[in-house]
Amino acid sequence: MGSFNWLWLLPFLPLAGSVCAATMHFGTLRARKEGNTGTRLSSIAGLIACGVMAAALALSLYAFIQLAGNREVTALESSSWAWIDAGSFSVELSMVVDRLSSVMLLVITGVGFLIHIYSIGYMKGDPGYAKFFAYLNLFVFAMLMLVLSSSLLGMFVGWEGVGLCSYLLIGFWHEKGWPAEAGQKAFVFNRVGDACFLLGSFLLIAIFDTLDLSDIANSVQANIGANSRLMALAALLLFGGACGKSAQFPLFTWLPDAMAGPTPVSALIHAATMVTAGVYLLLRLNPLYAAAPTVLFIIGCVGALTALIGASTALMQRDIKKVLAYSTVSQLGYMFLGIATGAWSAALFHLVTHAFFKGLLFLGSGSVIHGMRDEQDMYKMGGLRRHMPRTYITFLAGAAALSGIPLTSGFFSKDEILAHTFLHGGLYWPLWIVGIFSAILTAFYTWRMVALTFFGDERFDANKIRPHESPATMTLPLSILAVLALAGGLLNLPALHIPGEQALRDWISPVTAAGDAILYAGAQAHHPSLWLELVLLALGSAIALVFAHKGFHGFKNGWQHDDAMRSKRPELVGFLEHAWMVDSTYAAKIVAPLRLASYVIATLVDQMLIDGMVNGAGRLAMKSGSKLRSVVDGSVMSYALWMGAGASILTVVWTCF
Amino acid sequence: MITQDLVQVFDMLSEPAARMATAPMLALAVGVALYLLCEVIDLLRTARPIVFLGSIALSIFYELRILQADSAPGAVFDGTFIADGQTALWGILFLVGTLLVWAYSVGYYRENLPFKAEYDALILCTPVGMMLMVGANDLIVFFVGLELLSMPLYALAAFRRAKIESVEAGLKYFLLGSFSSALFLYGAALLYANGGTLALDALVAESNLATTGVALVAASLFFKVSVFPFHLWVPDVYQGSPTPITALMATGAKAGAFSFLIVRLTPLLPPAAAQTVAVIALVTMALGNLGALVQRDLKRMLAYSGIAHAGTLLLVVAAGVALGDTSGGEQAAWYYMGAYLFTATGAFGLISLLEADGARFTNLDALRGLAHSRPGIAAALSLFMLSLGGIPATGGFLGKWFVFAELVRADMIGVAVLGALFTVVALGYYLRVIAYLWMEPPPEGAALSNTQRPLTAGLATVFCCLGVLAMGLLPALFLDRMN
Amino acid sequence: MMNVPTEHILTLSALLFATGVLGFLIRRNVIIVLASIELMLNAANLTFLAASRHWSQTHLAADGVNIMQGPIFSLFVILVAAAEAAVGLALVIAFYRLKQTVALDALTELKD
Amino acid sequence: MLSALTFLPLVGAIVIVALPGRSVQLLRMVALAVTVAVAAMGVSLFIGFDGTRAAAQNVLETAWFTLPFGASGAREVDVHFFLGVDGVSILLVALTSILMPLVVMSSIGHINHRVKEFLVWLLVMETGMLGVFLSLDVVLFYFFWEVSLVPLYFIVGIWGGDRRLYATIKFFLYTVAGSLVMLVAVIGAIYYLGTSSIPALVESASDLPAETQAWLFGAFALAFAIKVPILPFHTWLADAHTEAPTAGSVLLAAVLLKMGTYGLLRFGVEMFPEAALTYAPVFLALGAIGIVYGAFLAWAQTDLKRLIACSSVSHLGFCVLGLFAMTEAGLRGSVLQMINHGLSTGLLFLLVGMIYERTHTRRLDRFGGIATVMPVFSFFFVFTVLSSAGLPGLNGFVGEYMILAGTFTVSPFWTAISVSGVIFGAVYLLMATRRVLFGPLVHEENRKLLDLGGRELATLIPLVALCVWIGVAPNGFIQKTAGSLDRISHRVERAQEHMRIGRLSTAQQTVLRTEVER
Repeated sequence: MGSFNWLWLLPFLPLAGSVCAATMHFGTLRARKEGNTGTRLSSIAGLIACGVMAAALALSLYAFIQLAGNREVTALESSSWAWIDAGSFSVELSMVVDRLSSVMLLVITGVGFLIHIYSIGYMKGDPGYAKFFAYLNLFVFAMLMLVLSSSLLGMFVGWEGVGLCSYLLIGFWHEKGWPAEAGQKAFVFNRVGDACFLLGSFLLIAIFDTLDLSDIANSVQANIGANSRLMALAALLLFGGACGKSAQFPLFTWLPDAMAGPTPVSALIHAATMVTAGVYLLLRLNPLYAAAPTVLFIIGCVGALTALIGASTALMQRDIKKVLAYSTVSQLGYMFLGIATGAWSAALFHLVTHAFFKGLLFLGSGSVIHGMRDEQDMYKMGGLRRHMPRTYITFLAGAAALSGIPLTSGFFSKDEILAHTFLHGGLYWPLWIVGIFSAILTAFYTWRMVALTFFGDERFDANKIRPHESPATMTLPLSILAVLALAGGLLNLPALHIPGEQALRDWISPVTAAGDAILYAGAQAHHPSLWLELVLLALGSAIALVFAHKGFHGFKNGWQHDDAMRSKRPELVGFLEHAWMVDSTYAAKIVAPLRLASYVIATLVDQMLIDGMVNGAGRLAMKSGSKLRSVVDGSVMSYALWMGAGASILTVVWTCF
Repeated sequence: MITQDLVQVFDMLSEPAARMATAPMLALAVGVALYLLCEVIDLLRTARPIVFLGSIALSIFYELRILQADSAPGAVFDGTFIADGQTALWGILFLVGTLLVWAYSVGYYRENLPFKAEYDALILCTPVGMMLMVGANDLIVFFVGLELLSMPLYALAAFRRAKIESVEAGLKYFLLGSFSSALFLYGAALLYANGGTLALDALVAESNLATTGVALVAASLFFKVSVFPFHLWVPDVYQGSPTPITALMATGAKAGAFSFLIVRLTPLLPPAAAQTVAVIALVTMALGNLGALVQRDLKRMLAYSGIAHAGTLLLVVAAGVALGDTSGGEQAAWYYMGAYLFTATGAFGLISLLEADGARFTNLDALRGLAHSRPGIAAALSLFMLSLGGIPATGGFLGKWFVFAELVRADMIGVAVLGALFTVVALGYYLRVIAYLWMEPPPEGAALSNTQRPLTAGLATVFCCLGVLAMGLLPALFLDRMN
Repeated sequence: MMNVPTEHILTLSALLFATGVLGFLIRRNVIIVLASIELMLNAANLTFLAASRHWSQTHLAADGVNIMQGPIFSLFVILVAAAEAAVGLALVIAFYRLKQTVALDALTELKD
Repeated sequence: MLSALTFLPLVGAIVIVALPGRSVQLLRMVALAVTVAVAAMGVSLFIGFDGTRAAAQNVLETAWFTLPFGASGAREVDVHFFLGVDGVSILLVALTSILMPLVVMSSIGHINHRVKEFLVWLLVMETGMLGVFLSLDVVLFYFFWEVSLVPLYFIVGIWGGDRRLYATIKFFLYTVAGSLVMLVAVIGAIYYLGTSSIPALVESASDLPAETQAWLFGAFALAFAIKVPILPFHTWLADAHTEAPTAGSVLLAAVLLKMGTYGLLRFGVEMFPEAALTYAPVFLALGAIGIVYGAFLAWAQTDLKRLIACSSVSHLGFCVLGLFAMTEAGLRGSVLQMINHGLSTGLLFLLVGMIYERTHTRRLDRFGGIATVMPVFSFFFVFTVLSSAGLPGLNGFVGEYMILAGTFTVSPFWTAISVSGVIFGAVYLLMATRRVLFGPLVHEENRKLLDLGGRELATLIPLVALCVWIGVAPNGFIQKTAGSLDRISHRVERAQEHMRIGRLSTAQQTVLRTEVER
């Protein structure tokens, strides 16, 4: 095992890069104070960050080759680091790459690398250029820790680490005010999930006496029966953690706000990697979930509901990034729906393809925003395909994948999830219908976005804003991602008796075997028959094409369609625009009462009651002291009277008792 | 007839034990006589301090001799007077207190005090009274001691006779003191009527008559040590008296009465007294501390503080009654009074210095920002306040410790806890003094006159500080002498 | 004379003492207050002497009983009373000089 | 070694008293030299400490005096000058000694008048604090316990803010009220057990009748609860913290409060495990409620320093929770958390002090956008906030996690309540961070603020490094405490066993009795 100690390099190279970049940042600040621009140092920081990412990508590929080259080897594991020895339990950390994490690794380092390159162009000239790369690298470090840790607690390090970086990057342009608030909101929402995560981990310790992920996964089977309820509770709590991180109902409202960060951040963190951490967690612990069907159903409901909320809200957004954000929420819902049906590989598949196409879309939107001088309102765009051809083409590819246009990556991955839901039947039927309905909405809003952005009249003041194509550092990553978004389906083609079908499922089968064994209890997993598979694929294709068409044509000449809706169904539109009023409900029903409670506690309870008693004791002493002064009136007679009375009482008491 | 009696007295004195027992008091008595003689003869006037200090030194020497003797004299004069290690320790305490009071007196009277010699002679009388009290094993001896202490104090309290406060203090003290003496005498008479004897170790308080007698005697002692409800004179008299005399009343006089109370009288108290005395003690602590909390006059505040301390010390009596054993209580009382003597004398002494400095008022405001102009005085006064509050590293802490230890021994935990809580109130005003000294800005333009302070006062202050610290840090020095 | 019971004398002295106390508590003239104190002291003296007489009855003679202590204490009390009167009157005079009165009510400088 | 460690600061204080007050630089150098020397001794003590042994190490014992309990029949007790360090105290001793030079350095920024007195009190306080942790004789312990109040009284009272007198007297009286009740218990313990040595008391305390143990425990616990402070005895804390000068706040938070948790462990859990077990539910509840309550309290504050003070209530709730979970993980976590809180809250107070020196305000609405002008400061501030909020990888998390995991097996309910503190902690800390650092720079006067200087960096960096170190490799610290804490948890287990048997036998007795009646 010791020979795989280089795995430690994977997270720690980006960390080192981050430290370097941070140093550069402070160097830049100093240089600026002395009157220089300090851009040289900054650009070095960018290069270092990208170089580190390239190295990490190379290592990931190497790890993947190691695993792929030898099918006997299920996991590469580094030596372990004794982190916490708490007596009754202890936490040892090692870096593990198995089939599942190798996929995640490639996504993180691959997409991450592209986004780093992209950022060189996007962030050019920003005063916090070096700082941005420091944060970005730090994020990659945390994300890799999350994915590679052998222990749940090590995973939690990454889990909170990515949350921190998300916080920092959302608030990157804090001077504007609202990004800082959005970052804070994101962190707090994540913390709600983290609290559940922590409680879940305590339960796991109580059940399994360990936090080692593979040990837990392997001992689930043995604990079924005796500890089923506790395990289900732990699974539910951990899912609560996943809800926070992966923006599921009811904790999704931070993600749209998180768009306040620079767009590469939205692409990397809030689309491709961090938000999928919840999915990864559930996949990692798939036996635990397999053993808790009720929890799975809850997850399914949450996933479907989130998919619906996200998709329907995306319908009415004007901000291009908000559309993508709600779309992300919705797509994440699909992934959880996939997990709920036990379709582990389908969820992972969608995770991967989503990373491609949503990363692409975000980067594309970033390119648009860049070209439009930070304009994000689609109503003020239009006709951009003429000004930004490369962005336009690649954006189309992404949109196609998102809406599930046949043969694109999203088409296959979404379809597989829906197929599994369909097959599961029973209570999952309504979920399937919700999924299908969400797919309809998805196709619609995607092409609405494309139409509003790239087609129709130019609704901006062409004299003030001269849209221009972005530099090569930005368009190159777009092109690569476009190819991946289109061809990503090859990773896991549907079971149509064709070569290369279900490649991803087979690849991670060693990891999901334990879960499957519990889920199907020895029976064969259901596989769709060929014709059913074909019918479902056809249904998916039809939906995508029809509603993509509708969306595109409704908006290719402007947003009049929206106005029509607004005048026809104002309440509905308002409801959708505000994401089903979830956020305002929180503000009114949770935040405001808590805030009130804190004021009540601070003033009434603490100051007046508790401290009042303390100060009251002092005041009582002073007051009684003053009251008693009248006894000492200076009169010899009264003093003598007291003495006489005292002597008499002494006498009486002592003689009579 | 008279000659025969005189011969008899000298016969008694010729016994080595009796000589040894009375030597400390005789030294002082001779000192008083010589001192007044020096005053009269012009040539010897300069020798007055030597006589004063010499007699005290001699007296201390004799006390030490008793303390270190292999066999202490014990009961002498037909068992009416006891001189042993314990009385010697108390005696040394009284003498040190007297000495300190004298040292502060030197600086206190800026104006040429008339009758200064009488003043000193009267001061020198008081320890004789105290020693008689602590050694008394007979109510007559005690009474003589009591009056020998009280009479000079009446006169001394009113010594600044041009000042109405001083005279009023003297008169009040005198009237109420006489009243308490009368109570004592009547109590003693009842005891005599009950048992036909005045010897303390033969007294038994079984009948109602005797208990009444004990109660009256106790009442008069409660007056002297100033506990509720016999304490009301204290603030007035302490405030009005010349400050060094206040120190003497607060420490020496109280110690004298207390030594008798704990050593001789406690065994006579009826069992019911355990509760009554505890209640009295707690009420005293409460009244003393609450009273002190609202005072702005320093002397009055310290007077109330003295009442509170008397209350604390009275807890020992309660514990002693409950335990039926005062051996621990005696030590606790000695230690407590010792620490209190250093701190209270030092504190009153410093106040007297400030008065002499020109701040002719003893208000708290006089202390405002004193640390800037008189850091030494401020530091010493703060130390005394901490000791009065019973903060460790000072004698006051260990004194308090021993008192509470007695309560714990007597299983009076609740009383101890209540007592402890009253001490918190006490710290409230001690800390306020420190706050005035160090944390308030000095008043503008109110520079104190830079009068020469007498060396004796400085030495006395240093001695008090050392005493407080020694009793706090090196208790073995004192405790080892007690066994 | 010998057949006056001790209890009667004790009762008398108790009344005497009570009178003294009452005088002390009620009268406002310092001189009379001083006289009241004398009364209390004399009550004590009377008790001493009565007790001494009582214990000198032979059938009560017992260990520890000392019939001389009573009279001796009385002598001391008389002595002390004289001294007290001297000190007390001196104080009263000093007070009178300052306040031109000897009423107890005039002791008002010192109080809380 | 230990007596040098304890009394070197006192010697330094005396030296400073003797030096002329005018040469401020010299005084500061002397103070710094003394504290650095002590820190070096503290660190070498820490390095040389063998964590596997349960008993005290580097023991120093000389006779001091004999407590008389009366000549007749009662026992006499020899009180010793008895110092030693064990797993319970080693971390606190090291923390105290390391912190002091930094505090002296930080004081250069804000103590500009009466420097001499300040340094004297600071050094006296160091002796007091080290004495508390090192004393192995209960009388000595009590000595240092109360003596350490006096310097802080002066530090707050002389160099504090506008309401300093109110705050300092409140602090002193409140603490002393608890201590005096404890004094009765100290005397009681010595009297009942006939010894004043803490190890001997620990050994023999379980022989006492249960009621006696209960009241002794109660009296000790009250004093420590006030010191910690545990809800509802916490109101002195916010005032004292807010009014104290930076140096005072740092020491108060980092060390003085730990005297309370240390005492709870030493005299509560270790000495009276049965009583502690009996009353543990109360303390668990108070700890958990304190966590949430403190967070709410902090959330409502508008004064940055007061906010941090209130956060201490919340953080120390974790320590209390861990102590009274009385499990291995809980105890270890709690002891580690004492250090963590010292580091992160100490850092926070230092940082608040630094910004206060520049802006002369602590009101949250007077800041905003500071990150733009003071990026280095902001870095440290955010770092510290994260450490305080328990970000994994930094120190706070390790302690909190161990505590919560250790408590979970005992009381899932209170653990769940406490975990919500994780959320609220993020809420108020990030709220404060945002309002201070982020957003537009609305106040013009803040535009000219200078970033941190070299001295300030030198003050912060050691603590920051420790935060990271403990976060990444806490085992080196945990293991130092393991021997002693394991012994405590064994004692707890024994006590549990003992209590169960006790309960069993009474149950059997009642069964027997009912049978007889039939």
